[in-house]
Amino acid sequence: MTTATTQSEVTYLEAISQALDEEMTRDERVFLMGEDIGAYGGAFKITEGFLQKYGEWRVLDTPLAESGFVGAAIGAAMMGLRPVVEMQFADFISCAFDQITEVAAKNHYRWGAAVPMVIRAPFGGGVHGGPFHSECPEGWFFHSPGLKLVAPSTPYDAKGLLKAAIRDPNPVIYFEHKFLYRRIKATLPQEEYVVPIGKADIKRAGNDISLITYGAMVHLALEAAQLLAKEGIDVEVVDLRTLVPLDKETIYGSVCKTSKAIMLHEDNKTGGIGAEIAAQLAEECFDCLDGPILRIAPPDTPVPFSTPLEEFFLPKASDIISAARKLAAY
Amino acid sequence: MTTATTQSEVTYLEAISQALDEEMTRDERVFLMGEDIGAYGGAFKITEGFLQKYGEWRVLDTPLAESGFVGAAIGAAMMGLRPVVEMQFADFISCAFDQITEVAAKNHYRWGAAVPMVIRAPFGGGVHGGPFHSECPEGWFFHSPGLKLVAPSTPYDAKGLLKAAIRDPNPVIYFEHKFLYRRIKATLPQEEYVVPIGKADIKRAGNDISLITYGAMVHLALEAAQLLAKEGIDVEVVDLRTLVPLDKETIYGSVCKTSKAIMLHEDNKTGGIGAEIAAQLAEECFDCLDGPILRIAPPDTPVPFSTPLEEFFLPKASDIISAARKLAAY
Amino acid sequence: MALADATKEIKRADLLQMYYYLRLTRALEDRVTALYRQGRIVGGCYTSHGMEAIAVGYASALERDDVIAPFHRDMGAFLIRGFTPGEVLAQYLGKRTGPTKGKDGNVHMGDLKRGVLGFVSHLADNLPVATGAALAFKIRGESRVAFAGTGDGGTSRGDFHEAMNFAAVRKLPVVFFCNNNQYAYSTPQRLQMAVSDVVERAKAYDMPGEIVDGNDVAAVYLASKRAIAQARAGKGPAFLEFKTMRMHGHSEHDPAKYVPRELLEEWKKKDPILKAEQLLTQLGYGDEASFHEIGERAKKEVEAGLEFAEQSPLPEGQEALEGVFATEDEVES
Amino acid sequence: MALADATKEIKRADLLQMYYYLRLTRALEDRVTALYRQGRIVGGCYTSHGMEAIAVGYASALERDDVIAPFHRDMGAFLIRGFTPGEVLAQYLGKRTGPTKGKDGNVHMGDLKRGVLGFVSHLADNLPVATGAALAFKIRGESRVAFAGTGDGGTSRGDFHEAMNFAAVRKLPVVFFCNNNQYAYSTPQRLQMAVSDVVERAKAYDMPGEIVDGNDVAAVYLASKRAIAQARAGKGPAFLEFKTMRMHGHSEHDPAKYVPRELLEEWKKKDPILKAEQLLTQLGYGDEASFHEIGERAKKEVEAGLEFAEQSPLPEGQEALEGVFATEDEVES
Ligand SMILES: Cc1ncc(C[n+]2csc(CCOP(=O)(O)OP(=O)(O)O)c2C)c(N)n1
Ligand SMILES: Cc1ncc(C[n+]2csc(CCOP(=O)(O)OP(=O)(O)O)c2C)c(N)n1
Ligand SMILES: [Mg+2]
Ligand SMILES: [Mg+2]
Repeated sequence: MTTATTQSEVTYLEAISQALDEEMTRDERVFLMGEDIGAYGGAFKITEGFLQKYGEWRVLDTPLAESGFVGAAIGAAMMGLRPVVEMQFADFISCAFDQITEVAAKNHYRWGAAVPMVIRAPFGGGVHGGPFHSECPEGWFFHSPGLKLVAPSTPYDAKGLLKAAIRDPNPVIYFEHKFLYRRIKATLPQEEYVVPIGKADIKRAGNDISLITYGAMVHLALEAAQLLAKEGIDVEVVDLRTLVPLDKETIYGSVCKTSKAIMLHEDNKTGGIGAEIAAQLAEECFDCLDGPILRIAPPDTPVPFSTPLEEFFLPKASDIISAARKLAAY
Repeated sequence: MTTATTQSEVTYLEAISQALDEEMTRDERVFLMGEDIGAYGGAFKITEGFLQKYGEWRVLDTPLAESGFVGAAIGAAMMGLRPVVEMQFADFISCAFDQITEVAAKNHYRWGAAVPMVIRAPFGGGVHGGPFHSECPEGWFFHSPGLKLVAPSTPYDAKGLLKAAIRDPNPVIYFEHKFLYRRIKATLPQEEYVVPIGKADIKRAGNDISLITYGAMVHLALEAAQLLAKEGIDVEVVDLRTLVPLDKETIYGSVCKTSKAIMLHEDNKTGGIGAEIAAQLAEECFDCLDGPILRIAPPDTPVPFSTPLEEFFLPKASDIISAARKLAAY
Repeated sequence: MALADATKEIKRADLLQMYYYLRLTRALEDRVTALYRQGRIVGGCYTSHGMEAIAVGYASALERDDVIAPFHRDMGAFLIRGFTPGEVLAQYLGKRTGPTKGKDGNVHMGDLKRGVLGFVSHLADNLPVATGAALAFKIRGESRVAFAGTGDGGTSRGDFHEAMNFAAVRKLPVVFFCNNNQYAYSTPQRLQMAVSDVVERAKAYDMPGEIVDGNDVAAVYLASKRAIAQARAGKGPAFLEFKTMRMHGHSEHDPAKYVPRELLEEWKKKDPILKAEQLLTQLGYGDEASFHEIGERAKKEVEAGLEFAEQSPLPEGQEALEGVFATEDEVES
Repeated sequence: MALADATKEIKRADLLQMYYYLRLTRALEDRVTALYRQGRIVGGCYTSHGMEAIAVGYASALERDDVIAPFHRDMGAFLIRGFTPGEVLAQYLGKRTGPTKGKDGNVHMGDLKRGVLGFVSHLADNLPVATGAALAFKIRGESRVAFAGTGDGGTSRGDFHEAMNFAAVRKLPVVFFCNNNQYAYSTPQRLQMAVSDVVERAKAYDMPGEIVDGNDVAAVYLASKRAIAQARAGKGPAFLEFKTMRMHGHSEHDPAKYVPRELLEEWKKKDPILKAEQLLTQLGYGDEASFHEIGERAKKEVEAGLEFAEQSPLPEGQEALEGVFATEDEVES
């Protein structure tokens, strides 16, 4: 990014709002749909004020019916509009699963109809939401050809990736982490920018171990990396940013440099994205590897509600530290 | 299995019928639900004659509404019945996705209610079904804690695993491969037997390479193994049979013996079950490995219809042979 | 008036008990709200304030063996089914003594032994499930009924349609209700559906439907009794629309500025506790003093419950790993 | 008779064209069936035999700019939209010249340029999608209409409900139809729904509904015209129930023994081609000779199409990899 005259700091949440606002202003085909996004401004207030600014046909409160309104977004997208659909919580995306995987994902392959739309999915735990307000559903869609998936970890990426998602000619699921909404801030460039889909970002360079992650876990990774640095273990933090298509070049490049890899995510361990990357490394970078590929992820359970349970469930800096020590000693 | 007086050969399809019939006779709590399973006997005729034998309240034709009847099965299961639900094609399971992953899978964890039910899902390609009648949806459910998954490859396993699934106190998805229905036959023991959930089966012992697979691909694996044997490459074919919970003991045991592993499946490659097993091996058996872990699976596209496209899409014996040669030479 | 007459058919003890549960619900949820404002409850916090008559009325109309799939504003139904204020508060506080042992929060409770299907956030998901419970009753020839509800918002979901349709086709013993409080979060009914009464939706299934004053516990009770009797007699499912108004925000964090103040003023006068008191007074079943006494009793129970909940232990972290799968011995096989 | 009067309003040329499309549909699907029996078509094979009037009638009532989401027995609509018999046969034979280039089979075709949303197996999935197309028209202030249907079976799915509801709430320019052929695969209507007419389902959305003789192409055309005009005028969605009968098995492999023979006998007399001929004769628009001539023309077109399809190449294996994602240049950005 070119340096720019800067504005005041914005939160991750505000960055998302800005992206929506800018894209709606830039392109009148862009419109929003979802539950309570109009007068109320959305459960998390991301679209506060949008109804007044853009009117009820571009900020459309829907009935409580995820399959119905995702389907409607698909139809509108095929007619040339650029719908951005909000799931009130990512957890409710299961209700629209069929429309996403069978219709949106397959239309172009089957009969050549592009479906340029975005589904915003506020996901993740650490907010005492329990089993139905903390889910990480990306693993399901990761395994559904025809969808692009992004999951930003910073305000900068949040804004730039959402703009890219809206401009993409394909269905994109945009996983925004609820835990980060008001917890992180950054100063964003004043001029327009886009973060291209498909490019990972090295959030911390390091030589000893590649720690590959995305979403809120990036911050945990950076925290752990700092602590590990004091012990002389130099961790490289790879923020995937885009989950589909994976940026193999950056991932493989990092691992071939460090020879050691840890996958970290908040989605359940079995069948998570970490499994795929580990499998790719074991297949395509085997000769670079100097130790086992470790994975840090929650156990295979729903996300429990009570604080001690959720704390146990979520990855911790100490998990990363012990994995890194083990691998460093390998 | 103890040897037994044998009956005549039965197909994979008949084995499934037998299991249903025996369990319905054994336990009056077992009942069936699905589209066209009554008078018509099911799209594949698995329940032919069942309506006459068990009546319309144990062989229940449902309205065309997968979410509704899967939900109803969950409710009936919690009340103490043992529903076995038929998806007409596994592809339509996407319509019931929410009920399966959010209700059936999580009830016991959340509030202690057991949901003993089975969903039969006729899956897989090679039958010219195209994108909506050939899907392998197991990858989605593999990543959903709270569900057990089985996928038999032989008539023997088909019968024994279905009986085990019906008796299991949890929701079990039973993936039956359409391609195998009438293509394979075996003589089954006359006395009752059950194939326990959670046990893989070595379908061919070998010392050089572990070929880990399930479903219809087991037969392709055996075919390739036979050809490879002629070249002096001795392949061990591990039939997972149960996908959740994975039989790590058998898998790791095989790979630690051969030091080389190939994953083979018909589900899309990225994020498939092969990825998880490869990741586990790369994490927990790294020191046993003498070469990269290879994966053979279809590309990340829907299942195409036209014969040359579907042939290109599906794994072939030649894919296995070249992977095995590569690995053997490693 | 027909209703006034009919309420005479309700036993005095039953009516007084319903009044008690109205007060207990109110006292308990007021306590929950207070705890929430003190920051002592984490996560969501949905109450039935001003809508208590619905759950109290229908749960009182059911038999012990019947099964309910309560809605997220049906605290009274949990209480009538035997969930104690202590258990409920333990649930809210994430304690091991709550019905979910800390695995889930707030109204996401259930217990098969007490005939309560655990609430699932995904609205309307439990309607097919309750339909399946009714199917089990029908298959086994039992004379039990399932009673299941959702909000006006929830009726827009496909699972509502699929459940209603299946129940109607198979004439299953299930009563569906909609708790029509005019809003789904911020969404007013006119953006939720084109019909002016939710009960119109029942026509698509040839299902008998009735509009009921949801703030009148006696009306809810009597209408539920009728629908339950019909279902139990094998005449198939029925649908009840309980008209009411959500008097707080969607959840405690929501100031609900989108609701016109006048609407709230109007409905405040129809408060279900007030209405019940008017009825009881009219029937000569109670007076100011007895109402006060019952209210105090309810509050005391809640305070005792809070003590229990506070003294209860939190779960240990590794309990997170327990219970993903049921074991053989939990169900007869 | 009102209908007979009304049919006089249909232009002679239009009626004759509909007749031609009835014959073309019949000829094409008979050819497909024959190929299937010869084992030359793999996969499913669903025809509209005896139901051709529905797709021909409604597709004729639409304007070029309108969009349709056809049902799996709507071959006539594809033809009217400009899909040639050759393309359709290429699709059935998995050829590269079919509308999906071999990626998908049989009636799973679509083409945005010709305003046809590709059929999705999962029944009713395309109803929300068509609703979204109508939403786009409404947002842009275009005077276009979407026309989307499903079978009697498909109306049981949640997506039917969610689409109907959303369209009604927002008064979107979409016409929904149900092709009620009395069976869903083997499932008779009484096991599918509790209402005796599918049109009853529209009441849940305060949507106007009409029952139409689905075997009478003029009736289908006129009812469609009315509903389309209402939708185009901004008065919101409408629902049409086309009563008809599935005259073959669900797919060619199904002997449909579950259908009473008498029912088929009865409906055979109502064959849409026969009915159209009676009408044309009555109106003096045609006679035996001209019907024969049109039939022969249709058959010839089909034979020419088959030649095209047979000579067309199959796709190459690696084309399986193409098209998972759209590229920037396919859509303006
Ligand atoms: C499928 C689904 N989508 C979204 C939500 C988020 N949500 C929780 S409650 C609610 C509004 C519910 O409205 P209504 O059904 O009328 O019940 P009320 O809260 O008014 O009693 C919404 C949108 C949900 N729980 N489930
Ligand atoms: C969601 C879904 N479930 C099951 C099927 C399998 N299936 C294909 S057609 C059909 C029957 C359709 O009946 P109807 O809607 O009445 O249409 P018809 O074939 O009678 O014209 C079924 C069950 C499907 N296509 N989609
Ligand atoms: Mg409401
Ligand atoms: Mg039909």
